[in-house]
Amino acid sequence: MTATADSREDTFPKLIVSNARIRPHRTAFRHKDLGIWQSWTWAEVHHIVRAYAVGLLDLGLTRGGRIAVIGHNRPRLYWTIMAAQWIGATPIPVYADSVADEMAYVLAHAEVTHAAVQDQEQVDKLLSVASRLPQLEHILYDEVRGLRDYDHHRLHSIETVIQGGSEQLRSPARQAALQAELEKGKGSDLAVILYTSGTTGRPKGVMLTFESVIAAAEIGCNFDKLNETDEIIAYLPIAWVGDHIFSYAQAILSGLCVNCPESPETIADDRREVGATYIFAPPRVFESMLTLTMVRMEDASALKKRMFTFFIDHATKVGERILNGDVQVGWWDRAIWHLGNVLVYAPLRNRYGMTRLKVGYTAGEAIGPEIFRFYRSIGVNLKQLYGQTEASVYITMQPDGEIHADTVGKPAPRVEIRIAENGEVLYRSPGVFLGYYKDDEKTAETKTPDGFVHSGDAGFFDAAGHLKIIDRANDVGRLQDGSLFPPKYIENKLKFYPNVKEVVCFGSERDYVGCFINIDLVAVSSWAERTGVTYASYQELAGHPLVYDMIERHVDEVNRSLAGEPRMGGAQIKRFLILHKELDADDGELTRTQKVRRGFIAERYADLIQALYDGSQEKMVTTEITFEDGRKGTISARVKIRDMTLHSVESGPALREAAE
Amino acid sequence: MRPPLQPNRDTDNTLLAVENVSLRFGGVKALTGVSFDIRKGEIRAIIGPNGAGKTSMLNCINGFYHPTDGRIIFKGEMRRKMRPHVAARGGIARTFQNVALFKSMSTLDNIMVGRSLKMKAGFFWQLLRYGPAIEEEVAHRKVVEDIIDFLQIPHIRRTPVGRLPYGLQKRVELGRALAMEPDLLLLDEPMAGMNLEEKEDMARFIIEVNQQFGTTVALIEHDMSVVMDLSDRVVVLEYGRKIADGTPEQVKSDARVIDAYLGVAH
Amino acid sequence: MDILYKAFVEPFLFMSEAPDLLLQTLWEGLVSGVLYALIALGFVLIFKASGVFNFAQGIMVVFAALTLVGLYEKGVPALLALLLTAGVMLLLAIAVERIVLRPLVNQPDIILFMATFGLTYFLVGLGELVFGGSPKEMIADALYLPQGTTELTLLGGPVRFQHLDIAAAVIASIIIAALAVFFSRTRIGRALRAVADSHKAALSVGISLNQIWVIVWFAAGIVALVAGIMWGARSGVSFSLQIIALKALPVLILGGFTSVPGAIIGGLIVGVGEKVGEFYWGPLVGGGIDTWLAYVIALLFLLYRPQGLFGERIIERI
Amino acid sequence: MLYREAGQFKTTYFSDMAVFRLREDRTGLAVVVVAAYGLAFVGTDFLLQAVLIPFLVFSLAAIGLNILTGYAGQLSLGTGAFMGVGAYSCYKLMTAFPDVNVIIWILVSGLFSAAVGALFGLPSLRIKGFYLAVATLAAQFFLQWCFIRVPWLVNYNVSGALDAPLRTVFSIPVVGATATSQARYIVVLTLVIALTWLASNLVRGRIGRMWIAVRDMDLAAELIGIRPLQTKLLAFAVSSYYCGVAGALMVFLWYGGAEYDVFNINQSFFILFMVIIGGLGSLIGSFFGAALIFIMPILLGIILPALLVPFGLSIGAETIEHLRFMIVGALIIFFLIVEPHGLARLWQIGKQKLLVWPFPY
Repeated sequence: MTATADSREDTFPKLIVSNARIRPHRTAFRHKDLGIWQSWTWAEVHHIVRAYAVGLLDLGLTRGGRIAVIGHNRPRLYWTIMAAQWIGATPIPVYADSVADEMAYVLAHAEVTHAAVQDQEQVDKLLSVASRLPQLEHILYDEVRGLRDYDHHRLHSIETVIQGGSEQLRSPARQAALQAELEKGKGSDLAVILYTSGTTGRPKGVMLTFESVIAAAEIGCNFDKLNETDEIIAYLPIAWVGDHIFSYAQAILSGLCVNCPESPETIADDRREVGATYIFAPPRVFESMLTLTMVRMEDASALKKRMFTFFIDHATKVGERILNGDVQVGWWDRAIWHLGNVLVYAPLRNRYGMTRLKVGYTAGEAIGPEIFRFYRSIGVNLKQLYGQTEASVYITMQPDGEIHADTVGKPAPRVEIRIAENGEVLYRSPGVFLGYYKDDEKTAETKTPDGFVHSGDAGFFDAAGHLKIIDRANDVGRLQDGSLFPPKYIENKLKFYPNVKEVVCFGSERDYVGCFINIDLVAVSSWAERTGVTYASYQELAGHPLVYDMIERHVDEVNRSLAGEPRMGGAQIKRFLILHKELDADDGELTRTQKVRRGFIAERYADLIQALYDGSQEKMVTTEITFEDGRKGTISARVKIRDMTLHSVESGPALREAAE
Repeated sequence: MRPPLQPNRDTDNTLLAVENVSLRFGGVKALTGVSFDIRKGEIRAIIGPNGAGKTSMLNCINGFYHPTDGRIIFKGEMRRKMRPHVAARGGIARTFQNVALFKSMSTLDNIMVGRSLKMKAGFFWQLLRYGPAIEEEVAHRKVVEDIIDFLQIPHIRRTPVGRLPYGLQKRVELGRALAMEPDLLLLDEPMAGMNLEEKEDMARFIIEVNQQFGTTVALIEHDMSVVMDLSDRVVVLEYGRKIADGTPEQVKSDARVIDAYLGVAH
Repeated sequence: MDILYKAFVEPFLFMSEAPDLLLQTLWEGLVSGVLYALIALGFVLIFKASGVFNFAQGIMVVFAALTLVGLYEKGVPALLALLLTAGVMLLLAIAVERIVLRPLVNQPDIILFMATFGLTYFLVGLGELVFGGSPKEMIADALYLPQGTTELTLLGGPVRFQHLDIAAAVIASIIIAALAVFFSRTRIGRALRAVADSHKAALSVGISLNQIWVIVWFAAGIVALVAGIMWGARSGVSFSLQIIALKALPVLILGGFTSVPGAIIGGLIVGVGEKVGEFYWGPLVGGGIDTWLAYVIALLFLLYRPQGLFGERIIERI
Repeated sequence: MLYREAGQFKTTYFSDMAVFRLREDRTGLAVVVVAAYGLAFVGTDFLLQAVLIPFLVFSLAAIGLNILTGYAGQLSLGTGAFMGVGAYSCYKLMTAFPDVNVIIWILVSGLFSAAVGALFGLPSLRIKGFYLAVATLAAQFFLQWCFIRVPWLVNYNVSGALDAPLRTVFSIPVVGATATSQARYIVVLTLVIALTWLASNLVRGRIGRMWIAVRDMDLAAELIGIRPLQTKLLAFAVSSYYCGVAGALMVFLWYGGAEYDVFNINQSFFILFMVIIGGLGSLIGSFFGAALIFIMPILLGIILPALLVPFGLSIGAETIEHLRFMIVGALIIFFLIVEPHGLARLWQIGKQKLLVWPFPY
């Protein structure tokens, strides 16, 4: 059955009530805890959420109030969101790995009065910034460990709150009051505020209504025909719109089951155990899975390695076409693919936990075409979509059979797209946001009067009507000589090599393109082990001449491919350096979703940028770093710079605007 | 680190009394006339230089050695010739200096073995693995999982303990002892060979066990700072004799202790 | 009451009534005891130096005897055959060290024990393949072993001493003495003892562990050869001989696995006990009790003293 | 490679504690069991009577010894004799009460064996390791002596041998000269499956854990409240029960009668061998061990002559027998060197490899 929201069920609490009625005994949540997958049915969840809602009321959370939800994916945290929505309060999911300072900003900005957190770590974080959060009244926690001796005046275990609520609910008066709260909720109410850690500046609170979130969830559920038999594994930050739509909204809407892993460390095992039918993950998850595959296969016996390579090569040739239902594939190729399926592909899917996968989505960033094709070629129905928090995710999606690695698909159902003069993508859909919380100026900047939203990305439709995203609209620049410089585009090309983890390109208003490269420690250290390169630290490995040689080959290949594309030939990388430290969110170099913060990096490593353009061969730098526990330290390194020989640009049409 | 107030503690309540205990192996005197008591709910430390007879003392308490002289009274009952399994049944659990785990078993099974005493299903139910046998198995598995969670070792649940690093083995061993739900927990150098972080974890576990479950703990430890932080009262042995007994503060300032032990060790 | 009388009174009455028969029984027990000791010695040698409980010791006895007889039957002069057999035992020692011990170093005892069981199977097959499965006569004459019997009248009756038995007792004693000297007086012997204590110590003497293994296995082979000749001369050469090797087990239990004097005393206790028990108490229950008496003696002894006659008291530590 | 563990998650401790946690294993087991019963109808008499029945009987005896030596860590060299006790008590019961179903007597005869086993297990409290082997050797030789010397055991039969009187189950002869190998095979197979299942229940529960605890470190086991003597005696009793039933099956459903010397020390070693090669502390290993030690020589007996024919060599049956001994001996050493933990470990490694396929780990 495909989910279509009953007109009366215009909020999630109402949908939960209906789930408890329609499918009371289907499993709603699972959590790997105490060695097994503890399960809760919709009927149980319904009961718990009602009790929880009463408990929250008793703690002073009321309609219009705000409660922060901080932690990894735990059923009780999802239930917090449900319970808060039930009584008309707004949940504000926060990234669990934010440092206290960031958290304080968001919580203060959102003026939350309550916070539901996972464990002692988060409680400690909140207590450490308590002075900046005068309005925070109560903290609720899921895991009691280590918290027993804390002052429990303002601290409550979620379990006891639910229990208290459950007792209160015996009274008919409270039941009626709770029912009234449920009925008071309507689709146009504010459902959630999701803070986006934008690439620049402070996080903005994107306000979404029940209508828009439910509409967006409907788009996804109908598009891929999700139903109550589906399973999803929830392991992405609950504050990310992707998780909120996929693991929360769609789960409630279609009644599917949400599986919460034991801990972030066990995610690989948990993912395999669950064998989700529906997954959503940013490209880096797929990247690291593939990297790990290749690294492990390096240790396999020669025979196995040859078999693996043979079948993977074959899959690269025909696998994707077979998945797309291409009838042109010969019977012999098909036979070999099926043999490979027995020997390699199906076991691989099993290891990835994708045996039962119906459809998987990747979004958030561009995925390397090779990586994307790899998964599709071994029979994983991986698709791309293009989305934003402001749109409640969905902007474009790839319909079955029309999947291309380099585009993000056609406009999603009920989404209108317009390409602006400067190439920027604008969209309008039922899922678009209400506005930025306490930032009307920004809201006005982003939303046009006729309801279109500026995506901030530059792109164009190809002949088949598929959207191709090049870069952030503001980031597409020009070199001094006027040639086009799309930094993201170049960076992504480089990042598709497993040895490269991050790239930051410079070139706007400059003579040529230069770039910083971060090596991938897993891939490169494995390579080092095989080739006998010894090193004592990341820094030493990054500065190793052989590593430089290897990266130089990658850069050269990228340059060659850029030279092959007429519009891009001018953007070949002239000089590069390998950074002496990993870019890190704790140092503010990456966002919490691991996106590069270009401006900040340019500022922080101004010396190195200068070195890229003044012709020097190396540069001594000292950088401040933040340790996991928040302490600061510095590291120094002599960073070398390599010059590249550029490929000649094929003559072609003069440079034109990237976006049509 | 440790809250000074212990509200649930009945300080006059003696759980175990060691009276005038001596132990000889042939001509070697391991213990000579040692007397002290352990009160319900406290953490009692036994310290002393190498060869002071600390481990022998624990061995006497849980019946592994039988004192040549003197007596040991546990829960008001005199015990002289007591087999270790009788001590275990009486509520004394124990960990060892050199980790005495069942190497081929997983963490889970090692802790499950600790539940053996609490399991009652008869042979024939066991044979069928049905009815009471399996119900009991599930019920105790739940308890064991709580212990695993408490000790934060879920990731090694199914690893044979022989393959675990030392620090984790010690944790599993503590888990096995906890599974017995003892009244008296004897810990023989629970932190030996651990790094700082592991020591802190272990100290936290010991305190939590003591406070949450009210388990009385007697421990031998070399690390003086740990002993002083952790314990309510300290017995100091030297060459098989007791030379001091009291709160950490008292012991610390005792001249003989400083001479015999602190002076030497530091 | 009748049973008690038959079990506890009658045998002793019989002993005192016919002391000559008692003497005869004791002598026979003594001789088989010496031979048990000889076999047990083979075990002790190997156990001391390599910690291996060599189940194949029994078959080595048979194998050595078979080889000797087989060579002689092929027309090889007796003394040359003896030398060649010694050579075969050396080859066996080297092969065992290379093929069995070296790859299994540091394995648990039980595994090494089972490996010697595999070795037993192999040697049984090999011996039968080369020399045939039928029992053979030991070439006692060709080896100048004395024949005949001396009958002395002692304690009021005739006591028969077979010359072969006397020779066996003498030769066994010589071998045992020689081994004692070898262990205490020679460099290799000391190294062997060192190896029992610690492998490092042995290395410091300048002999590799592998060499030591070859030496002890060869020595055990020679001991097996002598035992094979003696047993063979008394009761023929056949594969049923290997069962006597199991008798070495109670001997070892009594004497301790690592003690040479223990093996001798244990052998004598078992040999004498078995013969006396069988002769005086056997008829009471139908005879044939010498098949298990040795084990029961050892068992009872163990219950009293689990560490054996010469073993040290074990203080359990944990 | 064959495994699809994705999606096979456990939501209860009950399912988490199953023997076969993965669907593929359960399917595999079902296929093996069905095939085993299928063989009863398609197998030749030779296959059933000379290969499969003995294989199952030895597997059962190996399980028995494995419980004692593999799980509880007590070395025993008396397996043969304990099998004998089962066989002789079964004979006595069968002839004394001929109207009772023979299968009941087979199962009951194990109890006698269990009692004798426990009796000889008593010294295990004080004696350990190789020393304990002497106690079991005493049992071996003493009991064997009893089999010879107590004519009552064979109902004063002049030949001194056990014979198999005709006994039926559902009026189909299963014991005696007229029993078909098919009927015998089905009875043996069913009993072995049932007893294996019970053994697996036992070793996975509290008792099994206590046995392993005593094996791994008996002092520590005692210090957590396990009574060492009871635990060891229970292991002796259960182990001997299995051996006793195996002995009864051996005599009455395989040999169809036997003399005392089938229960000799060599039989004990034979079975100890199966346990070691199969894998100590593994039930499936007992089957592997029995297969290798028993079936391999039969295969060699068939294959060796066939191999030599092309070279124009024909060899006598005796020579083949000798070569078989040599090859078995060599293979034993070979296996111990390659995998000292037995075939069960190889099996486990193989399964693990399939599980992580195509990755090496």
